[in-house]
Amino acid sequence: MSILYFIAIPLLASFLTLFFKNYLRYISVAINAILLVLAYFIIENLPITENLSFDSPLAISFVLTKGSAFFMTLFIGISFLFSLYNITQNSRRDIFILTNMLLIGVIGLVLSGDIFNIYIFFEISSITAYILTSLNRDAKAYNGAIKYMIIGSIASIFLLIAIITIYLNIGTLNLITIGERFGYMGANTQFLVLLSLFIGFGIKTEIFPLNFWAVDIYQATSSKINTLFSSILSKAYIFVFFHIAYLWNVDSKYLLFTAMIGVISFGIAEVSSLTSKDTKRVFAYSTLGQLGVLFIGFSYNNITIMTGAIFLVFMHSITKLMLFLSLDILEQRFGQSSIEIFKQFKSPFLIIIFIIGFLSLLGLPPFGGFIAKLTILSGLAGVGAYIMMGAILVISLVEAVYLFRLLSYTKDTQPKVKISIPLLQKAILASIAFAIIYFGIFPNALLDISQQVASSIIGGVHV
Amino acid sequence: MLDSFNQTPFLHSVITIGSFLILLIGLVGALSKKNLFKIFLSLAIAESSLFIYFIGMHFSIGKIAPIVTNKVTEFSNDMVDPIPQAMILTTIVIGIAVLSLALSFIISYYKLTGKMRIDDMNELGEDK
Amino acid sequence: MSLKQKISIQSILVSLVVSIMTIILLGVLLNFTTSFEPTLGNELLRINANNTKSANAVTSVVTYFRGFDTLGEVTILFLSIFGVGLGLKGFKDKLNIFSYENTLLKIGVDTLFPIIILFGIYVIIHGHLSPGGGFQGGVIIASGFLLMFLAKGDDLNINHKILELIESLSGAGFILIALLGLLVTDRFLGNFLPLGEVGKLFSGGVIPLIYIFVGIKVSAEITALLEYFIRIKDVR
Amino acid sequence: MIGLVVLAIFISMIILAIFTIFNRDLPHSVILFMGFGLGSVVLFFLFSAPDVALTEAVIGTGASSVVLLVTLLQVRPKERKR
Repeated sequence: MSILYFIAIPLLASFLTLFFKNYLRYISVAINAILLVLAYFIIENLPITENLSFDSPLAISFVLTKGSAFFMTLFIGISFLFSLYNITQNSRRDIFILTNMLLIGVIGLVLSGDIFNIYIFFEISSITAYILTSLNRDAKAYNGAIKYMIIGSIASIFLLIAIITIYLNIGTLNLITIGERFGYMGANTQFLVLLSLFIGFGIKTEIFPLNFWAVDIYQATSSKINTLFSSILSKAYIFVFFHIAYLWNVDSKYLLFTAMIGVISFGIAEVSSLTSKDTKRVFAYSTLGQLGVLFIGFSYNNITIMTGAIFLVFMHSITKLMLFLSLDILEQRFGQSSIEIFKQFKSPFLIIIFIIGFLSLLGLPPFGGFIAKLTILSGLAGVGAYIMMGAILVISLVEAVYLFRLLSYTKDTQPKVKISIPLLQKAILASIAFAIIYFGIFPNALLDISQQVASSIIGGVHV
Repeated sequence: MLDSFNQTPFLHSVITIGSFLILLIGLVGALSKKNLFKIFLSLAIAESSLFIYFIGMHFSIGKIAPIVTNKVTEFSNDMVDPIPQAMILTTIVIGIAVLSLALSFIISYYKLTGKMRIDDMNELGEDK
Repeated sequence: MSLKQKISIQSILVSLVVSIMTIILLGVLLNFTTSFEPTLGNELLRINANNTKSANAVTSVVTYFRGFDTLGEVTILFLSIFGVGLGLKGFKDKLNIFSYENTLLKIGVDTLFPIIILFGIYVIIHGHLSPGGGFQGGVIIASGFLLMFLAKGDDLNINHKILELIESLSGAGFILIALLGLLVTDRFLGNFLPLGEVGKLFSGGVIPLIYIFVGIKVSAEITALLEYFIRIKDVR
Repeated sequence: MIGLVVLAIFISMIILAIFTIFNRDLPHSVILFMGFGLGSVVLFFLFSAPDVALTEAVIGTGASSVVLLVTLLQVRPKERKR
């Protein structure tokens, strides 16, 4: 079976939306379910390398390793839950096309084995993100979208500089061949390529010096859309960034640099969130902080730390999915998202969901986030990076302050508004919460998978 | 004397310095101008400098276009590399897609708020 | 200049990064040495004559060797025009602001329009023989419609439903060709048609077919794009 | 001769780019941008890239200039001067 069905099916569906306007919400669920089933069957015979139209270095190739398969399945799963959550609302053609396109973009990003093809999918997912940002069609949304487009265009210019430099110097676009010939480039040229890649992908992964715009984007869009940004998009960019770095065997100083950037990013995001008065901004800062931790986790060429990072990717994706969807329920009810709404709603179910989510983000037992942070910290102890360990622990305390502040608001004695949640949405949220607790208590199966994924990413493409 | 102007190294230096200056002008314009329209115009200029650089560096004196015609009957290494051309062709089309999307956003934003300058855009922020 | 106005920390950071970048860039680019031989392109030129039979090597790269990039590119164009429509549809359309009342122009456009369309079609179907192809020809056809908008004013109303139909069908056609290649030759976008002879109109296997679909799609999309932009938008 | 021609075109393109960006009148900027695009079309043609030259002429310069100009028509005249 071909890998290309993962791209072709959603693409065909979004081209043909005109013919089944009223059933789009069901079709969306069906497509995601089909893709999940396909992913289940294709995972048995990894790794797969598939050439498109001609032999490998000349034409584009797609590579499905344990690493990319894990990320692809995660994205399809989140997209499935998202479409299931949307099934209670009316069919919207824009949401259908944009979620499909986002899925195509991220699947292409993680699977493609050709740097220029990665650029194409980079653009597809960026343009989808711009349109998703503008979806509310008010001044806020367009403000965010325009800022996003300016910064995104700069990112793609830098990515293009990297690609052009690579092709001029070593005359190839295939990721594996570039990895073989990467040493032929002079030291300065390597530095230029890596710096351009860092700026290009760093803007998209919302990492410290380049992430001043990101929080505004989260504020500009509705919480439902933020789910896609936080759980899918940034994870795909992080995977591609580090996958390329390990594939090309880049200098270890570069990885040390990204680790430093990660810890600075974590610290600044968590400190900034203390003064925030908008729930979406608080969650956005928390996402930036977690992305910083992921940067630390991915930067050490060490299997234990990487295992923790992969575990954290999974945990953070589903946790943020749950939190943003719950926030979406509140936002639709109150019409705004300032932290004052935490004083006003009355729903024991949502409060439990928020508590589980926050504790998992903080990394407290018995939730999934605890296992992730524990694995990362023990790995850091193993390589003797005690300063980094201390930094992560101290910054986590800051994180605790603002998350508990939000929780304390729910105890406020203001008149409360009762929130009723449709059964399906309740079931989705509850099952995610259950998964967080389950993987916190019985983490071994997921840890095993994470370890295989980690060794695949560190070991290169054929493992 | 005039002969040295027609050598490939001279051509490549001209292309490198020229397109680098254009890239610089574009990026400086994008970061310093405040009008939204000008910002995207500057980004388009910066992007097209990369196209010129990429195509130009793959050309050297005497190479011909990679097309078989009545005069040139077979493909050979005297032709310029076709892959950069295909890549740039793709990128130009992506460029107009992004530019038109940005302009539609600018129109919508302008019609809603009457603002065209980036330092007037104050809908988002901590106290909003 | 406007640089004197308030400079935030962010712009300082960005300009710092850019300036470091430019210094390195100039240093690297001026020391540019010979490229790694053989590049992909050289190998490709060697095999192109036998494997695609397309006279234009750029076309065979765009539609065959890197055909998947073109599929992505078409997707990007589709997505961006969809986004433009999504944003601008929310406003109430008024008059065509682009029109220009002039008899000379009207008669001239009536004469020119078929020629432009014909030229566009020529560029599309000769994409594998001469410079040009689906993207260029598609935009040429759209420019014919642009002239019509200029001359006819509000008399000319293009139905967006029809444009969307053309767009979606041609996009689906591209993917179906690609999937047919997957079924017949076991490769996505693989060539399943006879190759023919270099320089003939019917040569190159699937290449002209793909470029025709791209041409139809691009012409419909750019026409729709221009149509969105030339109407005065008014806030509801 | 090609070296000198390329040099001349580059100098004029740099001047056009500077005037495009640091000009106060937006419609003038678009016209200058079209001149810039024309310069790059000639360069692509000189560099044996007729396909790219055609694409740049039709899409990069033609279609984008139309879109840019029509955008300016949507904006009040006061805003066109910056």
